[in-house]
Amino acid sequence: MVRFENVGMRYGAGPEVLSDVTFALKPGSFHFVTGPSGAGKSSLLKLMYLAHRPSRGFVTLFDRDVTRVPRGDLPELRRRIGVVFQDFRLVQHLSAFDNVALPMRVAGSREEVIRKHVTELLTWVGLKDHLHARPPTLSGGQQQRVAIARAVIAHPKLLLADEPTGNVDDTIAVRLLYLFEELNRMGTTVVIATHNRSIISRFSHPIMRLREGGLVEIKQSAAE
Amino acid sequence: MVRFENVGMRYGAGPEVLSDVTFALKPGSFHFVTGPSGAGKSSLLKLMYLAHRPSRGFVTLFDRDVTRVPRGDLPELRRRIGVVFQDFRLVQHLSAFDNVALPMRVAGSREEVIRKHVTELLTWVGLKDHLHARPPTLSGGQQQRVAIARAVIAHPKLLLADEPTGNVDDTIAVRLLYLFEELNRMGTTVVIATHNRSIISRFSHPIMRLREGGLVEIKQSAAE
Amino acid sequence: MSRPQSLLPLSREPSTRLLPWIIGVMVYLAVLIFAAALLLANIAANWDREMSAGFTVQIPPAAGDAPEALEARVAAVVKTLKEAAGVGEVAVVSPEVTALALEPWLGPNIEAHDLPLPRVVEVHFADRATVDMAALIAKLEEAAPGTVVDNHEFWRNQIVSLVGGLETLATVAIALIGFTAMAAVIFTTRSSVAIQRDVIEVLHLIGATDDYVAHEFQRQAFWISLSGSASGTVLAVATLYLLGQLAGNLDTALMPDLSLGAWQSVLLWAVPLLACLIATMTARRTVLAALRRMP
Amino acid sequence: MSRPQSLLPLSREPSTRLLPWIIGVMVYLAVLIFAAALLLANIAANWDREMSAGFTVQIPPAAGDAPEALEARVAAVVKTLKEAAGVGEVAVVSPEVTALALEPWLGPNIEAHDLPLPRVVEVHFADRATVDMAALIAKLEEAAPGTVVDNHEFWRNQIVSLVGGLETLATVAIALIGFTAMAAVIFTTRSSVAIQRDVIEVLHLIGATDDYVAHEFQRQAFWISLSGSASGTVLAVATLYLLGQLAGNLDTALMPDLSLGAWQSVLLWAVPLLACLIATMTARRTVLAALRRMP
Ligand SMILES: Nc1ncnc2c1ncn2[C@@H]1O[C@H](COP(=O)(O)OP(=O)(O)OP(=O)(O)O)[C@@H](O)[C@H]1O
Ligand SMILES: Nc1ncnc2c1ncn2[C@@H]1O[C@H](COP(=O)(O)OP(=O)(O)OP(=O)(O)O)[C@@H](O)[C@H]1O
Ligand SMILES: [Mg+2]
Ligand SMILES: [Mg+2]
Repeated sequence: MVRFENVGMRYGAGPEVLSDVTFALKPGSFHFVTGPSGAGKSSLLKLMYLAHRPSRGFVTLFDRDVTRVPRGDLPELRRRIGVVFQDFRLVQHLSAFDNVALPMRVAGSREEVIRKHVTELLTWVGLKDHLHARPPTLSGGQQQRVAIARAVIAHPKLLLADEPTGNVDDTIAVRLLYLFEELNRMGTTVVIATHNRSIISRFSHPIMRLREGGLVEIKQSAAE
Repeated sequence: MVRFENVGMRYGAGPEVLSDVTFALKPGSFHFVTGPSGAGKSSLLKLMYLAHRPSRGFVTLFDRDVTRVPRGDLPELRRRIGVVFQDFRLVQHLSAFDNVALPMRVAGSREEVIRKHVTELLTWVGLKDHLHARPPTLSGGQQQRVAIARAVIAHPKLLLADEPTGNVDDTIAVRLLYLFEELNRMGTTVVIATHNRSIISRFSHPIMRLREGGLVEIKQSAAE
Repeated sequence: MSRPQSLLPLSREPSTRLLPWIIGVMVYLAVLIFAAALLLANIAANWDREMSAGFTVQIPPAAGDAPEALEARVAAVVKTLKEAAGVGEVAVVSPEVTALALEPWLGPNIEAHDLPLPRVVEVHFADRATVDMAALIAKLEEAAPGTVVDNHEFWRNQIVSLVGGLETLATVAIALIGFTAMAAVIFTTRSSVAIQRDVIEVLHLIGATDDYVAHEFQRQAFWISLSGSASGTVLAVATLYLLGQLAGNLDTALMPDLSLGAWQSVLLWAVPLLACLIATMTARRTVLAALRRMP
Repeated sequence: MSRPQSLLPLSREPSTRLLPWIIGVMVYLAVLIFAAALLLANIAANWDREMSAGFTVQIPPAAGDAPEALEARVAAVVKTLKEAAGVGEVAVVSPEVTALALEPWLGPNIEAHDLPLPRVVEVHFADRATVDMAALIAKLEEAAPGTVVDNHEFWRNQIVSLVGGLETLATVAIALIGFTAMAAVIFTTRSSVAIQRDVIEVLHLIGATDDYVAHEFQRQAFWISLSGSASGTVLAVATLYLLGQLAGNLDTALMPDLSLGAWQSVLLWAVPLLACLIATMTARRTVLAALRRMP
C-alpha cells in the first residue's frame, strides 16, 4: 500500500527534514506516527498525500512509484486518499455541509447521494445543528470534526490524519478514533500523526516514532 | 481583576452561546477553563480580550466596565492583555521574530530592547533555529509556540490562552505551563482554556467547567 | 436542502469587484476611440473622393483681350482636356456662376459681363490613374498661356497627413487600452488565484483536475467581463449619440457627415465581444499556469 | 540582526499591484484630456480675440461709377466710423492688397485699377462693449448705400458652440476618470483591508490604535499612487510632445498655436498631485471606516 525506501525530503534549498526513512505499510493496517514537535510527522504525511515529492529515495503508493506518475494521473490517485490537515484547511466561505461534500462533488457524485451521506456523517460527529454554519462561526473542535468528516466522506483507501484530536476533548477523540477503526475494518489503511498519549495508549496499534527527521522505531503497540 | 455578572453572549442574531455566567478572578490567580467542544470556552475568552461585547450582564476588567469604556481607551486596555488564540493568528508574511515583536512595536519599545527580549524568549521555547522562518514554514507545534511567545512578550497583566498545547507533546506542554506559572508568580492573572486532562491534573489550579454556555462549576483544583 | 454554493466566488472577492469597472471603462474608451477612427476614415475617404474626383482650370483674361479671344482660349483648353487620357466630363462654368462665387469679394451688384472675370473649367477624371498631370498642365499652358490648374494637391496632402496622424494615434490608443485591460484581467485573475490559493490547493489535494478548477474561474471571468463590457458599450453608444446630437446642432456645412455604415457598426460591437473573449481566455490561462506550479 | 518587515505589505498584495497601473492610466487620460481642454480654450480665446477685435466693411462700386464717386463713399464710411463710439483704428485697404487677396479667383495678371473692385475698410474696436453694431450698420448704409458689414458673428457663434460642446465633453470625461480612479482606490483599499483583515484584527487586539493601522495603509497608498500618477503624467507629457511634433509637420496656417502657457502647465502638473492626494486620503478613510466596524 505505502512503501518508503531511503526517503529524504527537504523544503526548497533548506536542510533535510526527513532522511533515510524506510518502511512499508500493508493494506488495511493502522499506524500511529508520533515524535516531538518539529520531528517531521506532517512532512511524512505530505509525502503520502502527494503534496510534496521526496528529494531522494522512492515512495510507492498503490503500487505506483509516485515520482514517475504523470501529472494527469495524480487527481485519480488523490481521490483514493483522505486527509485531515493539521490546520484543517476548510474552505472558509463554504458551509460545513459544502466543505464535507467537496470530495464527492469533485468525484462527480449525484446530489441526492451527497446530501444523504454528508448529513449522516455530520450528524455522527455531533454537528447536526451546524450543517450550514461556515467554518469561522464554528468552535475549534467543531472545525476539526468538519475536517475529519471531509477526509472520510469518500471512503478513501488510505486515510491520513494529522493531529486530528488536538482541539477536542477525550470523549470526542475516542469517538473519532472509533470512526477511523470502523473505516479500517472496511479496508482503509489508516495513518494518524498525534501527540495525544492517552489516545495512543488506549488503542493498541503499531507506533512509528520519528525524531529529528529519522524513523527511530516501529513498536507493534503501546501495550508492548 | 476580571468580574462577570450574569453575562450573556450571542453572535449576531444567533442563540446565546453563553448565558448567566457569573464569576470573579482575583489578581494573580491561575484558572483552567474546561468543558466539551462547543461549550463556549473560546467565547468566554473573547469577552475577556475585548474582541466581543456581552449581549447582557456586566464584564469588569481592571476595575472598568468594558461596555462603557470609550473606543479610544481600548488600545491601552488591550496592551495589558496577552492572548494565545486557538488558531494562533500569526501574521503569515512576518518572521517568527517579527510576529513576537509586534506587541512591543505597537507599544513603542526600542529596537535593541525588542531584539534582546524576543530572541531570548524564542530561544526558551525552543525556536532558536527558526527566528527568521515565516509561520507557513513552521510545524504546527512551532507555530503554537510562536503564538505563545507573542502573548507573553510584553508581560501582560492578564494572560488568556486558548488551547495552547493542542499541537505540542506533553514534554513541551509542561515546559510552557511552567512559563505561564513563572509569569503568574510575577503577578500576571492567567486563564487557560484546554481539553488536555493530563495537564489539568498535573498542575493544581482552580478549574472552571463550562457546559452548553453555562458555568457549571468552579473546582479549587483537579486534585480535590 | 443545501444548494451547492459557488466554489470560487471570484465576484464576491473585493479585488475582483473592481474588474467589471475596469473592463467597462476600457471598453467604453476603446469603443469611442474606435468609432472616432472609423468616422475619421469615412471623412477622409469622402474628402479624398471629392478632391481626387477631378480638378479646376482657370483661364484668366489677358489685359485688353476681346471676349472672343478668351472664348477661343477656353475652347482650346477644353479641346486639350478632352483629348487627354483618363479625363472624363469637362464642364465650362458660366461667367454668372463664377460671379456668384465671387460675390463675397466683389459685392452683390456686379454684372458678370462687365468684369474681365477668369473663365473656370471643371474637370472630372474618368480614370485617375492614367492621367499624367504634369504633361497635361504643360499641354494646357501651350494651348492657352496663363492657364492655372488647381488640383487641390496641397490640401489633399495636408488632410491626408492629418487624418493619417490621428488614425495612428487612435490605433496606438486602442492598443494601449487593450493592453491595459488585458493586464487588468491577468493581474486580477492572478490576484484571485493568490487569494484563493488555499481553496485551490485543497481542491487540488482532494483530487480535482486542473480543468475543473480552471473552469470555475473561467466561467466567472466570462460573466464579469460580459457585464463590464456590455455596460461600457452601452455608455459609449449613448455618448456617440449625444455627440451626434451636439454636432447636428452645428451648421451641417461645417461638419462632415458623422454616421457609420452598417458594417462599421457591426465592427464596433465586436469590440466588447473581443474584450470578453480575451478576458475569459486570459483567466483560464492564468489559472492553469498557477495550477501547473503546484506539485 | 532583523530589520522590521513591512507590517501591511499593500504593494506585495497581488490585487494592489494593479493599483499603480489603474492610477497611471487614469492620470494619463486625465492629463491628456485636461491638456486638450486647455488648448481648446486657448484656441477659442484666440479666435474670439481675433474676431471680436473688429470687423470689415466692404464698399462695392456701383455700376458705371466714376472712381472718384467710390472714393467719396469710402471717405463717408470712414468718417461715420471714426465718429462712432467705441471704434478705434480705421484702415482703408489699398486696392492692390484687395486684388492680391482675389488672386486665387481672378488669376495673377490683373491690374487693380482695371477692375471695379470693392474697397475694403478694416475696423478695430477701441472698446467692444460700447459699440452698437446695429446702429452703426444703419448709419453706414445711410452714408454709403450698398455697404456690406462683415462682423464674423455667424462664424463666431459656430465656433463658440463647437468649442463649448467639446469643453463640456472634456469636463465630463475628466469627472468620469476622476470618479473611476477614486472608485478604484476605494475598491482596492477595501479589498486590501479585506485581505489583510486577519492582520488588522490581530493588530487591533494587540492594542494598536486605529491611527497606527491607518498610517501603514496610508503611507503605502501614497507611494503607490505617486508611482502610478508620476508614470502616467510622464507618458501623457510625452504623448503631448509627440502630438505637438505631428501638428508641427502640418502647415502652420491650418493649425492654431498648440502650446500651453506657464500657468497652464503648472495646472497640468496639479492633476497627478491631486490624484495622489485623493488616493492617500481615500485609503486612510477606508481603513478607518473598516476599523470602526471592529469592536
Ligand atoms: N513549508 C515548510 N518550509 C520549510 N520548512 C518547513 C516547512 N514545513 C515544515 N518545515 C520544517 O520542517 C521540520 C519538520 O516539520 P513538520 O511540520 O513535519 O513537523 P511535525 O513533526 O509535524 O511537528 P508538529 O508536531 O509541531 O506538527 C520543522 O523544523 C519545520 O520548521
Ligand atoms: N463567530 C461565530 N459566529 C457564530 N457562532 C459562533 C461563532 N464562534 C463560535 N460560535 C458558536 O458558539 C458556540 C461556542 O463556541 P466556542 O468557540 O466558544 O466553543 P469552545 O468551547 O471554544 O469549543 P472548542 O473546544 O471546540 O474550541 C459553538 O456552538 C459555535 O458554533
Ligand atoms: Mg505537524
Ligand atoms: Mg475554542
